[in-house]
Amino acid sequence: MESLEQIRDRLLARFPGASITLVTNPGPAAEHSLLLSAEHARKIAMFLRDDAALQLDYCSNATGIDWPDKEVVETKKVAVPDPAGGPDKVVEEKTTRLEPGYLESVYHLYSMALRHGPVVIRMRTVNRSNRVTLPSLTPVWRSCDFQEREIYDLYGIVFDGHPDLRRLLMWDEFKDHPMRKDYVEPDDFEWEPTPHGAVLDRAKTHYPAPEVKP
Amino acid sequence: MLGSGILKGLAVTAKNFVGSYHDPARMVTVQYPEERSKLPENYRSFPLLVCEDAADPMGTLRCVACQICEKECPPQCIYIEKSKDKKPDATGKPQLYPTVFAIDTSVCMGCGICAEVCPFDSIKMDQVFEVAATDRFTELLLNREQLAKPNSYYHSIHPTEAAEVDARLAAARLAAEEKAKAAAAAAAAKAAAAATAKPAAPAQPPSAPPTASASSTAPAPGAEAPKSYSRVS
Amino acid sequence: MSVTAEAGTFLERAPLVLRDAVVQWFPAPLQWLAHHLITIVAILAVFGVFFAFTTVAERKLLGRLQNRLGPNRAGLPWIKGSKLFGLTQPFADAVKALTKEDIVPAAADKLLHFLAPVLVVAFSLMTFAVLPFGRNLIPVELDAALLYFFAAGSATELAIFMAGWASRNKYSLLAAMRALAQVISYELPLMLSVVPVVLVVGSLSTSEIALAQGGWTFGFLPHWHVFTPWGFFGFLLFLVAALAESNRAPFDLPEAESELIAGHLTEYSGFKYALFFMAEYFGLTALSGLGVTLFLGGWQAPFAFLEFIPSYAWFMLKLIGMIGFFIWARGTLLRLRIDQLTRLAWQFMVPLALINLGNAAFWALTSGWSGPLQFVRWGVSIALVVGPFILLGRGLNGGRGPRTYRYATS
Amino acid sequence: MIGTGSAPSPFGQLSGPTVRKVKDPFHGDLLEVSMGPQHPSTHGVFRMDVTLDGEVIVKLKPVFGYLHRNHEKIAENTSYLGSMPYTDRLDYLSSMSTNWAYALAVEKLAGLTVPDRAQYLRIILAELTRLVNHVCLVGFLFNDLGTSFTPLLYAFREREKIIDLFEALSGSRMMCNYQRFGGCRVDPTPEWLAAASRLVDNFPSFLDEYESMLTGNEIMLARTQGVGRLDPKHAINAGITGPVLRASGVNYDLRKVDGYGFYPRFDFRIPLGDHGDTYDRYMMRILEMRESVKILQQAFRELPAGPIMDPKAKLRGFRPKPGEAYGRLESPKGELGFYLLSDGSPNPYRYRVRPPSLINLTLLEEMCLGHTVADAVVILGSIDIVLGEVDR
Repeated sequence: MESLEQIRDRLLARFPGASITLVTNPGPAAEHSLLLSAEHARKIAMFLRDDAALQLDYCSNATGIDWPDKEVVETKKVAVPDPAGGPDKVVEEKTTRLEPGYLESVYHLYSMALRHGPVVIRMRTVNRSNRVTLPSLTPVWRSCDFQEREIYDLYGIVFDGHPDLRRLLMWDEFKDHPMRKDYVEPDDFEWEPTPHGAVLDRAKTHYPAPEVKP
Repeated sequence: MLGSGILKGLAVTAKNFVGSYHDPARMVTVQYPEERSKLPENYRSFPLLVCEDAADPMGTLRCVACQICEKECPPQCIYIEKSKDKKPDATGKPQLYPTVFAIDTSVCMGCGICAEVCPFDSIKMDQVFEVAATDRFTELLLNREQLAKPNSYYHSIHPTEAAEVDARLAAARLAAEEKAKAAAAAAAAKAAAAATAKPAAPAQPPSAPPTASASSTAPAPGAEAPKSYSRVS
Repeated sequence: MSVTAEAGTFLERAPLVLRDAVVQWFPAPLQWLAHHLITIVAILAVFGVFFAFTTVAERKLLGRLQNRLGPNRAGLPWIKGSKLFGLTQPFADAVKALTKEDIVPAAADKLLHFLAPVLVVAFSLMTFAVLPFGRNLIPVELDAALLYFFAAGSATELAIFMAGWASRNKYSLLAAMRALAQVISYELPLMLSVVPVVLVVGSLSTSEIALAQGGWTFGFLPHWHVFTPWGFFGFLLFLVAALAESNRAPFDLPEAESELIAGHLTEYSGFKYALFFMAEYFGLTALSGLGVTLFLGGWQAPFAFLEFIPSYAWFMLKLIGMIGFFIWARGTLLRLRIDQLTRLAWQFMVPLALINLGNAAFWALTSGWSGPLQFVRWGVSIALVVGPFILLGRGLNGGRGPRTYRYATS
Repeated sequence: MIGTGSAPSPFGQLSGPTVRKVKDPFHGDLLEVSMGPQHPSTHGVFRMDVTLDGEVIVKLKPVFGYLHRNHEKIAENTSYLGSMPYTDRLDYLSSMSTNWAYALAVEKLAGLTVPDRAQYLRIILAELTRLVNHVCLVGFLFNDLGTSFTPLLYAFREREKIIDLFEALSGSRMMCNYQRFGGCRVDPTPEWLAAASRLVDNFPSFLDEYESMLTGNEIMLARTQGVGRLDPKHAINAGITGPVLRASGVNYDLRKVDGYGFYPRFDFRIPLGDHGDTYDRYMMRILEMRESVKILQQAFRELPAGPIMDPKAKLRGFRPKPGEAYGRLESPKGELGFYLLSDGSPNPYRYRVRPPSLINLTLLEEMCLGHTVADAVVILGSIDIVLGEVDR
């Protein structure tokens, strides 16, 4: 299989308007990925599937990732002129900047015909609001059907063009998206008084334990 | 011919019918409460805490309340409170001990990770699987008195593993002893050297006597446990 | 019914003598009533107990087929630790069924929902009336006994339909429809498999049919119908049709556990459920009894020197054997689909039963052949059975068969 | 939701059949049945909203989530090691394979190597798991086909012998929690290996008997051949993997394609079906078990001595470097993948399971359309799902 850079270059030549970025993976696995812009993603996916040299006919895995808003602290060295006329004083100035978060969907593509892979492609939403959309790749790979429904369910990415976008695992009336990092479990989640979850507190309140019958 | 497959199937079931009367490879059923199949040595159910002395389990717990198991426990069913004071452990080093050690066995899934990560060979997996209670909120929350089992019991359920652990602990104790001896010797030498200059200070071993059994030096369990936690009355 | 007890061993005569003795206690105008009541009570008692032990036998037999022990714990409640090989299990089950809450769905048709289990037991019990359980031991002597039997027997399916419809449950509804399809399909082959017997014997009366199978060829081969080509084949057809008629595996489509949960029984609980269960076993027993009567020589002993054993014991033994076979088949076979079930009936069993009818006619016409012609008679008869069986079987199989597979090494 | 929003039922509200009027007067009414979550043949709490025309399925919608416990969220709040026992509970019939898949992904993420003996042990246990899983599947499939538990209990009898081995080795029958990052947890004793080898040698005779019981049975052939066809083109596009895919004739087995572990050292073949129907899917399992026996026999012959853990692997305080990895292997049900994203902390930042059971259900509706209720149950049984993995 050609390298990811070659694929990117070929894609850029084929789809001139698209923005395709190589995202490197610093870990030992070194499975780098291509970040696709949302508007061209489905066309690119079609190309990847049907291209004779790639034939990525099999989308193994589709998943979402949540990257919450992050406060980035930047330190800048600023030279402050000394009012006394001496040499400039170098002062470190801290600025905090809110880096907006985003939701990401990642697809692992393989070729069953040519037995190569994976080619990892990813797409990012603009922000983390509730109606963030990405193009659905289900028309390209049917295997994304349930997986995109799951991403929609758990992360709240709305997939445009998905034939049947409903919640997959949570019930239909459920409101939140539980896999987001800022998800807060509702208090009345389990109406039954159960020791699960709050076991640590319970251990404190319930100690001493009852008498052990001989 | 139509029907031959059916006849073959009937023959197989007939064979199994006859076989169930004489062939133990076919008849594998065990009449459970009366007959029991032998548990393999590696079998694990719920955790237990190993103590050295059955007579004084609370005084001789191997647990030093390091809380590693608490952190690693996947369902978070362990709760530990450290002691304020220290007492000597199996190797004779003064260590903390758990004033509270509770495992909620209604949450515990018996994965054995606590036993695996325990660096002090204190928490091990029991083989009691007939655990039943009438109340799932309190009776299955085991405290340290219920969890503590003597080393001899541990030997009876996991003989191979317990022997390894004992050998390891003995080696550690020996090393500690030698270290203490060396330290004592060094201190003595130092003291002797000091004594030549200033013959006043007597030599003092740096730690509690390692040869002494842990149980004899440990304070009585009821005495040191905070009042609110003492169950035995 | 012949009232006079014939000569025979005491045991052979015992049931009739006992009945006549009890009848004598009643005043003469009531004797006919006492006579019939005693018969009814005897049937209920004998086959009630027989039903109880059939259930436990089925469970134990299935258990052994599946390398399990089966129920073996229920003993006597007042003796601690008694087990009795689990033989008291059915009584414990009965107590459980009686004490369970009876749940009727809110949307159900209450009347039909109640009537269905009552009717199903009543109809299945009615079939016992015409079975000759032994020499002269037949509750009602009817000339058209076989017709009566089938009329009563197929009515049980209507009760099943009633149960399925009245439950107002989708699964029950599907089961009810299946039951109807099944009864329509299998009444025909069942009757057609019986007609050769009627043809050869020349009577619809079950006691006559049983009597006609007495005697031995060469002194050891009984004159049972199953030992003739047409009889053997008719017996096979009868077995399959009886399985379907009594809703037993592999034809338990109305109750199909893996598809329809419990079919028409889904909304039944407690004693009503037990009644359905009872009716199923009564139906099974009655059909087995009919099979024994028609093909396996009824109450006739297999060998002349064994005739000292009373006739009803032989009947019971054969009955138990047949029920054992049904249990064995249940432990082995898998269920057909409803379309395959009807196809099997219409495309395979009905034509074969018709051919077998012709075969029986040939057999009846050639009864005078002897010497080498006897071999010709047997040969022609067997060919008439085996040829169509293989041809139709091939058609039914429709090119299905074991396949060979290819392998990849990389 | 299907089944609730339609015309008022003529039978009342509680359990009456919801009959929907169809315009075509010659077509009759359709019956909407909710098969599951309490149904004997949905293999757990799976539900199918089925619309029936008579007994023929005209629409089928799978409904998931009744066993959902957000395994992925739990794993993101637990250490890497702490997720290992949870993976047992994904596909609880084949926990050894699931363990390995997770360990494989973590090893890829952290760059750990696995000693030779552990590689062999993993293959032994994964193949034993394959036997357990397939033997269960076949038993359950026959139960769905309407046998009175007999084949299922024969299958469970053999499964019992194998999970007794698992218990003797790992301490638990089903929740093995055996694999570790960079090796295995317990080294088997020679007695265990001898017992396992004996069992494996006896396994083909069991398979022969099992096959002679029902493979050639006419009812079995009629019920399975031609039922639930799946053509390879759609199967590939729908991401269907494992024996279900190979029954459609696609030669794609990760043991050969990826050659993970020491599988390239082993001599085995991949059975392939030509029809893609239920019978082929059933036979794939039987034939794969025969090939697994070959792998196992070779593994027992060649098992080397040596350590079973990578000395670099740390049990406590395991923190892989930032990065991501997707590890996948051929579990008995298909391609089981774990996608892990590390941010350098002790807990995975993103932990994702690619469940073969769920994705193999993608084409369930297409496979069932036009067949009857009885077939739907059998088709579902032949796909081989475990709800612990479907719903996670």
